Amino acid sequence: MSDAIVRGFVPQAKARPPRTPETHYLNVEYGVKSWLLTTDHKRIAILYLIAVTALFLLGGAAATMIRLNLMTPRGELLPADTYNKLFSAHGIIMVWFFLVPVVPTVLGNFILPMMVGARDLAFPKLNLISWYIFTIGGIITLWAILAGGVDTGWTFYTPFSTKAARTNVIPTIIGIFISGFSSILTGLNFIATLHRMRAPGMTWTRMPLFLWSSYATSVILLLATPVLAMALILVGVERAWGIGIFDPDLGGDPILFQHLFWFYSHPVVYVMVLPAMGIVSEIITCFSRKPIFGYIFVAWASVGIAVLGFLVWAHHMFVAGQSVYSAQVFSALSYLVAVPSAIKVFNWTATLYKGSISFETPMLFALGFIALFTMGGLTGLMLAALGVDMHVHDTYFIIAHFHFIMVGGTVMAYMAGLHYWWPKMTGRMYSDFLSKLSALIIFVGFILTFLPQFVLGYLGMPRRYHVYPPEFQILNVMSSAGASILAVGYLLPLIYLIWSLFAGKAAGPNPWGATGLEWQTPSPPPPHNFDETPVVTSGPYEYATEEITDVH
Amino acid sequence: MSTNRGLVAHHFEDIEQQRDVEAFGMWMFLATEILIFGAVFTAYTVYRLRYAADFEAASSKLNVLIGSINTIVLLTSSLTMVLAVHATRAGRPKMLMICLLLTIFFGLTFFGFKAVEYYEDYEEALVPGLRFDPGEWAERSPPANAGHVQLMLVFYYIMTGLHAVHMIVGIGLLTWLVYRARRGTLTPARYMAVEVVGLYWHFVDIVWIFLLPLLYLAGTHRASDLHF
Amino acid sequence: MNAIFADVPLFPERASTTAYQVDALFFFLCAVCGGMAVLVAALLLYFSFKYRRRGEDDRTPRITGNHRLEWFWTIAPLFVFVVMFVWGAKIYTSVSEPPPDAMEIFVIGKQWMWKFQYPGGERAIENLYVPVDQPIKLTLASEDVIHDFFVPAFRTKIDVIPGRYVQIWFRPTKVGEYHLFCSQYCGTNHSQMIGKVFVVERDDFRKYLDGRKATGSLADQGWQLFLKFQCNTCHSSNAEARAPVLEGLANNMVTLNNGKKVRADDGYLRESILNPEEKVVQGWQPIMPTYKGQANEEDIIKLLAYIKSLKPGQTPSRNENSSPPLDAPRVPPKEKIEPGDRKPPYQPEGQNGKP
Amino acid sequence: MSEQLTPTKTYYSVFAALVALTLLTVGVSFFELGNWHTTVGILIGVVKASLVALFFMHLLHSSKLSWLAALAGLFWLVILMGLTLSDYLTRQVLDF
Repeated sequence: MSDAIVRGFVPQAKARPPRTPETHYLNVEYGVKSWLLTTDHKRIAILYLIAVTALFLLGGAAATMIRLNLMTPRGELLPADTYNKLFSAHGIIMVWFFLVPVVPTVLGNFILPMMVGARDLAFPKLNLISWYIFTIGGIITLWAILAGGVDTGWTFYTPFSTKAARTNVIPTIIGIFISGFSSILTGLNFIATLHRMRAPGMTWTRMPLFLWSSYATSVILLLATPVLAMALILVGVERAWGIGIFDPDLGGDPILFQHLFWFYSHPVVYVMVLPAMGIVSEIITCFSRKPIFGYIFVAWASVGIAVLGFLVWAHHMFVAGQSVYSAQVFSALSYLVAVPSAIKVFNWTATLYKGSISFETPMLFALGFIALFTMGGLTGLMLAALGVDMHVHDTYFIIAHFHFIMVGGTVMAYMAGLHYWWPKMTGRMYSDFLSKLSALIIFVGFILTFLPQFVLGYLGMPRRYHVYPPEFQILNVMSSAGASILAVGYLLPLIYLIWSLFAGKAAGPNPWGATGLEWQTPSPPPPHNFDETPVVTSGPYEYATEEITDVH
Repeated sequence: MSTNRGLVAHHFEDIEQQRDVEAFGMWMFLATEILIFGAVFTAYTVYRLRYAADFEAASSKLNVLIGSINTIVLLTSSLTMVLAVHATRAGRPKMLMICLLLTIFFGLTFFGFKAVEYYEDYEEALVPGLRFDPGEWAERSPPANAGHVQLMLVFYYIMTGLHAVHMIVGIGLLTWLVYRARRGTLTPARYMAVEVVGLYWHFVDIVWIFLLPLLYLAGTHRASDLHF
Repeated sequence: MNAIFADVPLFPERASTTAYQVDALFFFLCAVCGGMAVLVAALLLYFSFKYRRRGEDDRTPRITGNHRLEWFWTIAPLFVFVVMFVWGAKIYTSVSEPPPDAMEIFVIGKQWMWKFQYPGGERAIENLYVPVDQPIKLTLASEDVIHDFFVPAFRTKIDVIPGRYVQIWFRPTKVGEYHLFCSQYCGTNHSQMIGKVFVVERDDFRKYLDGRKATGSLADQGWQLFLKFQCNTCHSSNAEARAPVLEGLANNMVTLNNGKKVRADDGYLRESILNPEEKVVQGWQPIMPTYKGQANEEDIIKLLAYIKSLKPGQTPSRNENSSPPLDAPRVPPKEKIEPGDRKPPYQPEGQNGKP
Repeated sequence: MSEQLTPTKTYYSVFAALVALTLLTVGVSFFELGNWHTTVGILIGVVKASLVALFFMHLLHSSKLSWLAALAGLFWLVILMGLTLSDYLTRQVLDF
C-alpha cells in the first residue's frame, strides 16, 4: 500500500474561537408563515425533521406495546386484534414515514445542496410541495391507524387485504400512495440537482460519497415508488369494487401482488441503507483524518447496489409458490447484490488503517453502524440461500435480520449524521457526555433486543404472533428488556439535542475539522448558503494534505 | 446572468441551466410514469399470456371503432400541442392561443367519445361487479371463462381510467397555459412551461397508443364490429 | 440461573431428513458469515485502538486505495457465494420433488385452522399424525387467504395459496411431538392457527387411523360425490359418453383442443372441475358446467382421490341405482349400489387395517 | 434545448405517419392472425411511440440527460416485466 502514500496530514492552525453569524437561515425571517411557505431547502429539512421525529416516536410507541405484549406467552396485555393493528402501525409508520424519508429528506435536504455548492435544490417549490404531500399522506395514514386501525401488516398481502381484512385498509393505502409522491419528487429534485447544480470543478469523481449514495437512492425512489403506488391502487380497487386483479376466484393470482409489492419494497431497503452508507463514508474519513480507501469502488458500489437491488425482489417469495426455476434465479442474483455492500464494509475498515482516529459521538455511531450492518448483511447471505430461507422465512430470524439493517444500519447512521451535522444545522454543540452515553446505550440495547430474535427465529417462532409456545418466553423477555434499554437510548438524544438549542456552546463553522463545501459556510448557514459560488479544485476527502480548509 | 435577470430563479446560474433542468425534471417524472403504467401492463401481460383466448374474447366486445377514433383524436391533439410549443418559440401568441384551445378541445372530444363508450359498455353488461352476465360468456361458442373475462374488463377500466385521470390533469395544465398565454407571460424566452406540459401531454398520448392494441385489438375483428 | 435457562431451547429439534440438510448448510453459513463478522469486528477494534488519535499533531499518510486489494475483495466473495447458492438450491429443489413412494396427505388451511385428510378418508383437525421413516407428500389448499404450513422440526415451510395446490414433502426421522405453525399472517387469530405434528411408529399410526372411523376412504367419499354431482352422466365409460373417460387419466399426458399437451396432475384436475372450459381435451366439446360454489376444497380433494383411484372398467354407469339429483335427501349410496358395480377403489398400500 | 426550431412541416408529416400507422394497426386486426394480434399491435405501437417521442417530444434534439431518463424508465420496465414473467413462464409444474 505504501506506493499510494503521497503526502502526510498536517494539522491546521488553531481556529479562532467559534461564534454564531448574525444573519442565518433560521433568523432571517420569523413567524409560522415564513416557515410554512419557505422554499429554503434548509428550512424544509427542519420541517421534515419535526414531522419525521414525531412519526418515529409514534412508531416506537407501537413497538414498545408489541414488545410488552410479548413478555408473556399468552399475550395477556393486548387482544389479538389490537396486537395485529399495532404491528401493522409499527411497520407502516416506520417504513414509509420514517426509514424511507428520514435520511434523504432531513439530512439530504439540508446538506446535499451545500455539498454540491449550490444555493438550493433544482426545484425549491417542488421541495416544499413534497413536504406538504408527505404531511398530508402522513396525516391520512395516521388518521386511518388511530381511527380503527389496519391489521394487514405493512405488506398488504392479497387476498387478505382485499377480501378478509375488516379494517381501514383503503384510507391507509391512500395515505401511503400520497406520501409516495413525496418520495418521487424528492428523488427527482436530488437527481436534477446533482446533474445540473454542481459547483464549478465539482466533477463526478470529486463528489463526496454522500452525494453518490443520495443519487443512487434517488434513482430507486424515482423508479420503484410508482410500482408500489400502482400495486396499492390495485388493492384498493379490488377491495372497493369487490372484484379485481388478484382475485383467485376469477383466476387472478395473489402472488402477482407480491411481485409488484417487492419490486418496490426490496429496493426500498436500499433507499434506507444507501444514504446511511453515505453518511458513514463522510464520518469515517473525517474522524480518522484520512481519505476514503478506494473512492471509486465505494462510489460505484452505491450505483451497483441501486441497480442490482432491483433484480432480487422475489427472494422474499421463495416459499410463496413461485416457480422453482425463478426462485433459483433470484437466489443467485441476491448474492450479487451482497458484493457492493461487502466492498463498502471492507473499504471503511481499510480507511481506519493508519488513521488518526478520534471517538467523537458521530464516529461512535458510525462504528456501531459498521458492526451492526455487517451482521445484518451477513445474515442476509443466509436468507439468500434457498435451503435455509425455507426454514427461517417469516420467522423472527427475518425480523432480526432486517432490524439489523434498518435499525442497526439506517437509524444508527441517521443518528451519526444528525450528530455530525447538528452543529451545522443549529450552530450549537450538544453535550459530549450524554451523546456518547446514548450511543453506547443504543448499541447495547440494540444487541440485546435483536440478537435473541435470531435464536428465536431459528427455533421457529413465526413473525406476527400474538401468542407463542411457552418455551420461547425467556428469549422474548430478553428481547423486550433490550427494547426498553433501546427506548431510553432513543429518548436521551431528544432531550440533549433540544437542550443544546438553548444552552449549547456555539459550534463555529467547522467543529470537526472536516472537508466538504458545507463546512465552508458559517453555522448556521446563511439563507443562500454561499455568497459566492465556490470553485472546487480537489477531491472530497483531502484530509491528508497540507491545506484542509481551503477548497478554492 | 445579468442579462436574464428576472427570468432565472435565484439558485440557477443561467437560463440554459434552468431550461435543461426543467426538461430533465419532466423527463424523470415521465420515467416514473412509465413504471406506474408499467406495473399495470406487467400484471396485464401475465394474465394475457395465461388466459389468451378469454382475453381475446373480451377484447372483441370492446368498441374498436370508438377506440380507434379516439386514438386519432389524441394524435391530433398531440399535433396541436407541439404546434403550440412551436408558436411560443416563434413568438406567435395568436397561433399559440388557438393551438392550446384546440388541444383542450380534442382532449374534451376524447372524453366525449369515452363517455359514450363507457355507457355502451354498461348497456352491454360489460361492467363486472355492476352489470355483468357470466352466463352469456359461458354460452358463447367457444365458451369463455366468465372469471377471466371479468379480469380483462377490470384491466380495461383500470387502464383507461388511469389514462383518463392523466388526461384530466393534462387539461388542467393546458388551462393554466391558456391563462398564462392571455397574460402574455409565454414568450420565446419563456417557452419552457409549454414545452414541459407538452412532454406530459405527448406521454399520455403514447400510453393510449399502447392501450389501443392491448385492449381493443387483442383478437380478430369483423366488419360488423365497427359501430358506435 | 441454571434452573431458568435449563429449559430454554437454543436450537430446534431435528425430526426429518430435510432438517439435517438444512442445518448442515446453516452451520456452513454460520461458519463463513461468523468468520467474516469476527474478522471485520476484530479489524475495527484493532485499528480503533492502534490508530487512536494521540494528539492534535497526528500525521496521517495519504492512502487512497489499492486496486489489487479492492478487486480481490470484490471477486473473492463471489466464489464463496457460488457454494452457498448451489448448496441452497440443491436442498430447495429436492424438497420440491416428492419421491414416488410418498404417502399423500391433503391439508386445507382456513382461517384459523388446519384440516387434514388421509388417503383412507380419515379426517382430522389441528393434529397431524404421520408414520416415522415414511416419505409424506402434502398437497395443500387454502379456502380463504394465504396461509403457511411450517413445521420447524422438519425445517419445511410452504405458503398455502388460495386458488391452487402447492406441494411439499418430508421424511420424518424421529418419533415425537412437534409444533405446527401458520407462518404467513392470515388475520386475527393467526397466532392460534397452530397445531401439532405427531410422528409415531407405523403400528401406532395404523391404530390412530383406525380410531378415526372414516366413513369410507377418501376415494370412497369421492365416489359418493361423483354420483352426487352426477359426474357419471357424462363421464361414463359407455359409447354415448359426452366427456372423456377418467379411468387411468391421472398423471398422464393429455392433449388439449389447442394442440398443447399437459399433465393431468392434481392442479389440472382441480381446474377442470372449477374452470372446465379452460383446458378442454382434444375431441370433446366444452359443455361441462363449472362446479365452483358447489364443490369446496375438501370435496375436490375427495373427487381427485377417486379419479386417481379409477382403474379401467370401474366408472359407475348410469342406471336406476344412480344417485338422486343434487341436494335430494341423501341415502348412503353404498347401500343402493350393488357391490358388483365396482371394485373397491383404493387401498392405501396395505397399511390400512380396515376391512 | 436552444437549437433552431423544427420546421412545422416535420410535425405535419409525423402526424400523417401516425395516422397512417393507426389505420394500419386497426386494419390488421381484421385479418386472421391467430395469437399474433397483440404482438403486431405492440410493434406498430412501438414505432408510433418512437415517432411521438423523437419528434413531438423533441427527444431527437434533447440533451443526453433526457435520453438517460427515458431509457432508464424503459430499462426498469424491462426488469419489472422480464423478471416477473420469469416466474410465470416457468411455473407449469404445480400451476393450475
